[in-house]
Amino acid sequence: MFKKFLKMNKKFLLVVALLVGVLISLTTVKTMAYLDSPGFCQNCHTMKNVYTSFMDSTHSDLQCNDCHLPHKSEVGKLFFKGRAGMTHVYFNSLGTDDIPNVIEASDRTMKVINENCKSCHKSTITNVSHDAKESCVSCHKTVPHGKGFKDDHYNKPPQSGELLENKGGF
Amino acid sequence: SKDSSEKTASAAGAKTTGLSADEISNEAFKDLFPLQYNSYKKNEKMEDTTNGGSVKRSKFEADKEPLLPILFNGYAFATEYNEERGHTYALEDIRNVKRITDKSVGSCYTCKSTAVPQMIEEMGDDYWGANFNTEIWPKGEEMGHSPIGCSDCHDPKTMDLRVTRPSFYKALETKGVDTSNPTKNDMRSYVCGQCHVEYYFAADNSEVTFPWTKGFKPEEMYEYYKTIAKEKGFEKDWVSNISGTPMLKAQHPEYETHSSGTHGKANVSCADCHMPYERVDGKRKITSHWWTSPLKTMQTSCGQCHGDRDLDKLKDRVLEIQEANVSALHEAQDVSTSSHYYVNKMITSGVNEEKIKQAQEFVRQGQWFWDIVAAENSAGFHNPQGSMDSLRISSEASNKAIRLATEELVKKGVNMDELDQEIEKVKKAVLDEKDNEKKKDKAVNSYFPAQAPVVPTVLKK
Amino acid sequence: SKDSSEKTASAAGAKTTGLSADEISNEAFKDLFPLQYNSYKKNEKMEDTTNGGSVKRSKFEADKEPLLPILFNGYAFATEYNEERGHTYALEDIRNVKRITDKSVGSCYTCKSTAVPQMIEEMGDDYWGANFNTEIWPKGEEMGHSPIGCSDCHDPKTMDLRVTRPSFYKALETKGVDTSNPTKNDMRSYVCGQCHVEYYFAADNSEVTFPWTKGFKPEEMYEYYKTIAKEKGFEKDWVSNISGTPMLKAQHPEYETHSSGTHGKANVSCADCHMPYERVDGKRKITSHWWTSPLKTMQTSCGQCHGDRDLDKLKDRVLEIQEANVSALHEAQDVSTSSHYYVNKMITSGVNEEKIKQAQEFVRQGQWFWDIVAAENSAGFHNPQGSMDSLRISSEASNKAIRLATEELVKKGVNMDELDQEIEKVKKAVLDEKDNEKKKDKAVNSYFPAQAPVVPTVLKK
Ligand code: HEC
Ligand code: HEC
Ligand code: HEC
Ligand code: HEC
Ligand code: HEC
Ligand code: HEC
Ligand code: HEC
Ligand code: HEC
Ligand code: HEC
Ligand code: HEC
Ligand code: HEC
Ligand code: HEC
Ligand code: HEC
Ligand code: HEC
Ligand SMILES: [Ca+2]
Ligand SMILES: [Ca+2]
Repeated sequence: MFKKFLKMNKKFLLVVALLVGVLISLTTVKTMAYLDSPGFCQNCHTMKNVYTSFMDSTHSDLQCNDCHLPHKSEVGKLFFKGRAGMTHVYFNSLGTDDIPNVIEASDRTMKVINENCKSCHKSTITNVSHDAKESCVSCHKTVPHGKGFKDDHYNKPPQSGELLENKGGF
Repeated sequence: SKDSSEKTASAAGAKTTGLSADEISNEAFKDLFPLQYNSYKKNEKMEDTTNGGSVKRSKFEADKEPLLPILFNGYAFATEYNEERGHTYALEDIRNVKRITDKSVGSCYTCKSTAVPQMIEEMGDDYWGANFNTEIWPKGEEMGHSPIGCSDCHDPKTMDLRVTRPSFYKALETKGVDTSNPTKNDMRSYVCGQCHVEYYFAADNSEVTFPWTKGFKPEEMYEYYKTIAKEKGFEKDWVSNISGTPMLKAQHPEYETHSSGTHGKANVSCADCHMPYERVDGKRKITSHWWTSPLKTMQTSCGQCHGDRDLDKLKDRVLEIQEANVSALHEAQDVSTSSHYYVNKMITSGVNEEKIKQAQEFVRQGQWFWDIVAAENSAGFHNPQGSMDSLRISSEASNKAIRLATEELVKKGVNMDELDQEIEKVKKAVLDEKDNEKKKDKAVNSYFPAQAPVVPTVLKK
Repeated sequence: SKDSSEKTASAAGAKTTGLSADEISNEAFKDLFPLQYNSYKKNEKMEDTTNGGSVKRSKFEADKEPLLPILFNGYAFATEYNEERGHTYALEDIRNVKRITDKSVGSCYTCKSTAVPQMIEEMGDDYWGANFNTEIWPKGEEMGHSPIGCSDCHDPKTMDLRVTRPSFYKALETKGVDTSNPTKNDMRSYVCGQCHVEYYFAADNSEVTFPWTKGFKPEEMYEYYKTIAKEKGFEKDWVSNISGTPMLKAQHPEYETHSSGTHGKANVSCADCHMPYERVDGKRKITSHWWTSPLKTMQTSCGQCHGDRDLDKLKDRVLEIQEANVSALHEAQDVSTSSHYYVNKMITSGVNEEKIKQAQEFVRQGQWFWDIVAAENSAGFHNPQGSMDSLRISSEASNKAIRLATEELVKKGVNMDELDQEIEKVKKAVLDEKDNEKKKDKAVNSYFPAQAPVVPTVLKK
């Protein structure tokens, strides 16, 4: 779905992404920070678990985009952000029927993330050895979302009436 | 405590569905919860997977368990026994199955209909033993029963999950489980554990009872039947028509098997796999109410936790686990079959009673330990190691019967090669019979005459 | 490709250790890689876990596998057979074990010493069959061998991982695996797969050979021995002194078992668990070179992948898997023991040769299928379902021997109760003997006389 969308709208997307980039670069530093933050992403990733499992992880002090955007150059970051942002917005407005049941990091995302792990953890992973597998998360499965959807509230008695509140889905 | 006061608060008022606490019709929930209701309607779909799925097929077919008409001979399970399918068919299927006779009891109705909790409330312990055809079924129809439905798992007013079949908590308590404050995670398996469990009918009042006091493992349940159930007067489900053995019939122990297996031990619940969150109607997420093979919904069912794995490969892994299980099951059933016929021959050769009894005890064990695996519906996936262990114990026990019989038969001068050939012949006759209902009749012949007393008409399982 | 050019570059010059390509002394690496070297020295530690660990203890002890002196009777494994321990002891342990005799061959040295690759280079195929005591060992000492060391897995110049035992790639290739371009992940298991595998000595030149052409499963390796190995002249490792059966001895199939099991199928490598990254010397991170039970290092070995689980509970799960495996193993060994003695009785009762042969084939199968599990060192953890399946097959086969023997023995008028009592007696005599080396002598007596030809002095495994 995602690929198809990209194909169909490549030009459109490029233009919009650039536009968004320009627009965004004009806004304040504070807005930029907000756009990287758990609070912002959480607006849509109401698949709560990505957020909740993140929030009780060892990385909860980070911004989502410390991992999810490339940090090599500011331009690359904005471009990626624009593209990702636009696809996300597309899915959440026009393309809601196409949203997958289980959101999975794309191959591209995985590469970006891996670079970010490496760059933060440069000192510990390069001093002797730490590169056994293709990606960091093949071992660090639970950093930072890997605890699955089963956050702590599953281990408590249910709240009466909660299912009723969720009756329309969440 | 905070929890319980919150409970009271919401139960007391504010938010409820507006439905009556006694609502048992699924359709009453339709307009309030259209997404879940539509999802529930998917249970009508029928599609098979390699080892599971939802097509109503006889278990006697060649690629399933073709020796069953021999192994259950003398019992109604040798007449008709099908693969299970969606919850929506529960009433239709019990209504039509040949295992229901004029002597069947109310207990049979327990896991099929939304009317049950209320009936139990009204009738008390008389419910269990009441006549299925003349009393229970008509009463259920009159009450407007649905096949397994919302009210079986939800409180119709608050939609809170609840356990509606009393046997479940009763049995957990004998096992020492504190049932007063289950977690959300517990409830996501408890609602299934009301029905997807091994059970028997208590000797005194036919009450549905789960044999868990000693534990969930096949050997622990066997021990329960040998001691506790026996002391209370329950000795057998039926007598084998081949070996004259007083037998136990095992039934759908998904809850027990899962709880002792890979995922259960890791605190994964039934709903995690069989009721995954899914996105419907745009971006709304609901709990799927299509109880079916998770192999049809790998992405939502397994992807949530195994996102790091290639799901096609993960499916191959499941099939590999199942294939090992199914072929071991077939072998165990084959040895078990031989053990029945060896004992048949002991009887017709006039071997001493005591020896026959000993051999029958092994036949009974042999069958229990494969049946508890065969009756479980995941083809080994819910507990790969445990199921294989049970098949190992089965084979060991059946072989002990064979060893014992061999000694006595040879002493009586029986021609053992001929015996083995006759076993092959009779198996072939059963396999060759095309009419599933008549297969059982081919399991006895002049060489292997029927051994059971006249078939008991009250079906105990 | 990019990878190989990088490899060449580093091999060619720029960055090397400065060590000779032929360096085989562990101590030569000490100053260059003090962290790894120190970690390696931890292999000297001796500490047991519930089912594994590093204490040199006899496998014959009561809590281990007390029936082995019967089951390996007629073979040197009935004289001395110990639990394995750290790599640093490999030379000391082979030097002292009673299984090494004046007829032992070079092949025995293959998985113990860093001198092996060079010896093979020098001696070619003569290495395998050369005399252990008079030729190979003195030569190794002279070359300055180390017990299993850096150069066994690393190229001393580049420290690239490498496979140094030719049998490994040879065998993988018969299985159709392309060995030309292994991934890093592959290499992290391949280096272990050189030694932690089932093997036999080729009939013609005693070359260490892995029976993998048909696959890694116990039944596939058994099939290999029945066909391919047999065609090439290899029929047995020894003849059982109890049943006169030509037997196979299984050995440490960790690689095969792991590859067919839960973790192997999920692409987890040996090094992931047995060589986890660890932080030493302040904040430097290294690959642990302490090959030991991961239950001693759960946090680093398991914690990274299973970060969502309580590690104490995960350990309990391991123990549970192992407990099921070990108790099933003991049962399989018990039936196997009976099958040996039943056949012994067939021989002494003058049963027809053909029947004895048939029974012996079952005895051989029965033993193979438990031995491949017993010889594997994870007590079932590396493949819980597969190991249990093998024990099931074992029990099935041993019981077939028993069934067959029973028929013939009764025909000969043997008192079967007496036979069973004598088996209990002889087992007790073995258990009661305190001197491990003498246990084997208690396994035969006047009721069960020895059956093997004079013990063959060339130990084939
Ligand atoms: C420390 C790095 C890091 C941070 C911070 C981080 N993520 Fe992720 N994220 C990852 C990794 C790694 C994956 C893919 C691996 C996986 O499946 O768990 C991922 C995957 C995802 C996915 C795809 C779903 C999935 O589980 O594969 C979503 C959606 C996501 N992240 C959203 C977020 C949001 C929203 C935040 C902030 C609240 C966030 N991430 C913070 C590293 C991070
Ligand atoms: C407008 C709503 C919305 C916002 C805001 C949003 N996302 Fe998403 N995101 C989505 C949807 C819908 C998908 C699923 C579509 C897909 O798989 O590409 C998705 C998918 C993803 C994925 C998995 C696909 C991939 O590209 O790897 C990641 C990772 C992710 N989001 C991270 C983030 C982060 C980090 C932020 C905050 C900077 C964020 N999202 C903000 C709606 C949103
Ligand atoms: C922006 C910087 C940053 C990025 C990007 C980042 N980390 Fe970290 N990571 C940290 C910090 C800071 C800590 C220490 C947090 C603590 O222990 O309280 C840490 C701790 C850790 C730890 C040790 C604690 C634990 O949870 O076991 C692991 C493992 C780890 N990170 C893995 C990863 C992986 C894998 C990625 C990429 C998916 C990643 N990190 C990305 C900054 C980062
Ligand atoms: C980790 C995932 C998982 C969990 C947890 C789980 N199951 Fe299953 N279940 C499966 C799989 C996979 C199958 C095999 C389906 C197939 O062969 O097509 C299966 C099969 C079944 C079947 C037969 C379905 C069919 O297609 O015929 C039933 C009934 C069942 N499970 C009930 C339960 C119950 C009740 C529980 C909890 C006590 C449970 N399961 C827990 C994954 C799971
Ligand atoms: C404790 C709950 C419980 C009781 C009591 C119970 N069943 Fe069931 N029944 C189930 C479950 C769960 C299934 C689906 C799993 C399966 O078929 O293995 C099922 C499936 C069935 C099916 C469809 C598949 C088949 O077996 O042909 C029939 C028909 C059926 N039951 C009849 C009966 C009869 C007759 C009785 C009384 C003798 C009875 N049930 C008692 C729980 C129960
Ligand atoms: C066999 C048990 C069972 C039956 C029958 C059942 N449900 Fe559920 N239902 C569940 C479980 C389990 C959950 C998840 C609850 C949780 O996680 O706390 C659930 C959740 C829900 C929720 C909460 C929102 C959501 O999607 O998670 C609604 C609403 C609901 N069910 C409606 C219905 C309706 C309507 C019916 C009848 C058509 C029905 N249920 C039948 C077990 C059942
Ligand atoms: C009130 C009893 C009852 C409850 C509660 C119940 N089941 Fe069932 N279940 C049945 C019966 C009966 C059948 C078989 C119906 C038939 O074949 O006619 C069945 C069939 C199934 C099947 C097989 C579907 C197929 O396609 O073959 C699955 C899967 C299943 N149930 C899962 C669950 C799960 C998961 C839960 C809990 C969330 C649950 N059930 C709760 C009685 C129940
Ligand atoms: C709620 C989480 C969860 C869900 C959903 C889940 N699993 Fe698992 N699975 C686990 C855990 C936990 C383990 C045990 C190992 C571990 O701790 O990672 C496991 C182990 C396994 C294993 C290893 C067992 C073996 O012997 O190879 C397989 C295979 C597997 N799961 C398949 C599946 C399949 C197929 C599904 C969907 C039908 C599924 N799982 C759904 C959490 C889950
Ligand atoms: C997922 C983790 C894991 C992987 C992968 C794994 N092992 Fe193990 N291994 C274990 C555990 C756990 C034990 C049991 C230790 C105990 O009982 O104390 C064990 C035991 C052993 C032992 C016996 C250790 C002792 O204490 O006596 C050996 C030897 C061994 N493994 C070798 C291997 C080899 C070779 C491979 C790869 C082919 C491998 N293992 C792969 C976890 C693993
Ligand atoms: C293919 C590699 C290989 C060959 C060839 C080999 N071994 Fe070993 N040996 C091992 C491994 C791996 C272990 C550790 C695992 C175990 O003991 O099960 C071991 C352990 C041992 C031990 C210590 C434990 C014990 O068994 O008492 C001795 C002694 C030993 N071997 C002697 C020998 C002798 C004698 C021969 C020749 C007949 C031989 N080995 C051939 C790989 C091999
Ligand atoms: C049985 C095999 C084996 C032996 C013996 C062995 N190593 Fe290693 N070594 C490995 C593996 C596997 C790795 C991890 C390589 C990878 O992940 O690519 C490794 C990695 C290393 C590294 C890279 C840095 C690190 O810590 O990951 C160094 C340096 C090293 N070993 C030194 C030594 C030294 C020095 C010795 C002898 C004392 C030795 N090794 C013996 C298997 C072995
Ligand atoms: C050159 C042959 C060889 C190689 C290569 C080798 N091993 Fe071993 N391993 C042995 C032998 C021999 C022993 C037993 C030594 C003894 O008992 O004297 C052993 C013992 C062990 C033990 C048991 C330690 C204990 O405490 O009981 C473990 C664990 C182990 N090896 C793991 C590995 C792993 C993991 C690898 C690869 C990274 C590996 N081995 C590579 C030959 C080898
Ligand atoms: C083969 C498995 C494996 C892979 C792949 C892996 N790690 Fe680790 N990692 C470990 C283990 C094991 C530890 C625990 C070391 C300890 O606690 O001593 C660890 C610890 C860490 C820590 C904890 C803090 C520290 O430095 O000790 C960080 C951060 C980390 N890894 C980051 C990464 C990053 C970034 C990557 C990808 C480049 C990565 N890891 C890839 C196994 C792995
Ligand atoms: C490099 C990753 C990795 C490491 C290291 C690892 N595991 Fe696993 N483990 C897995 C995977 C993958 C599965 C299969 C299920 C899945 O996909 O989550 C699994 C499954 C399991 C299971 C389920 C099998 C069952 O039948 O219950 C257990 C138990 C388990 N692991 C224990 C351990 C233990 C103990 C260790 C350390 C000695 C360990 N694992 C190390 C990745 C790993
Ligand atoms: Ca089905
Ligand atoms: Ca050991």
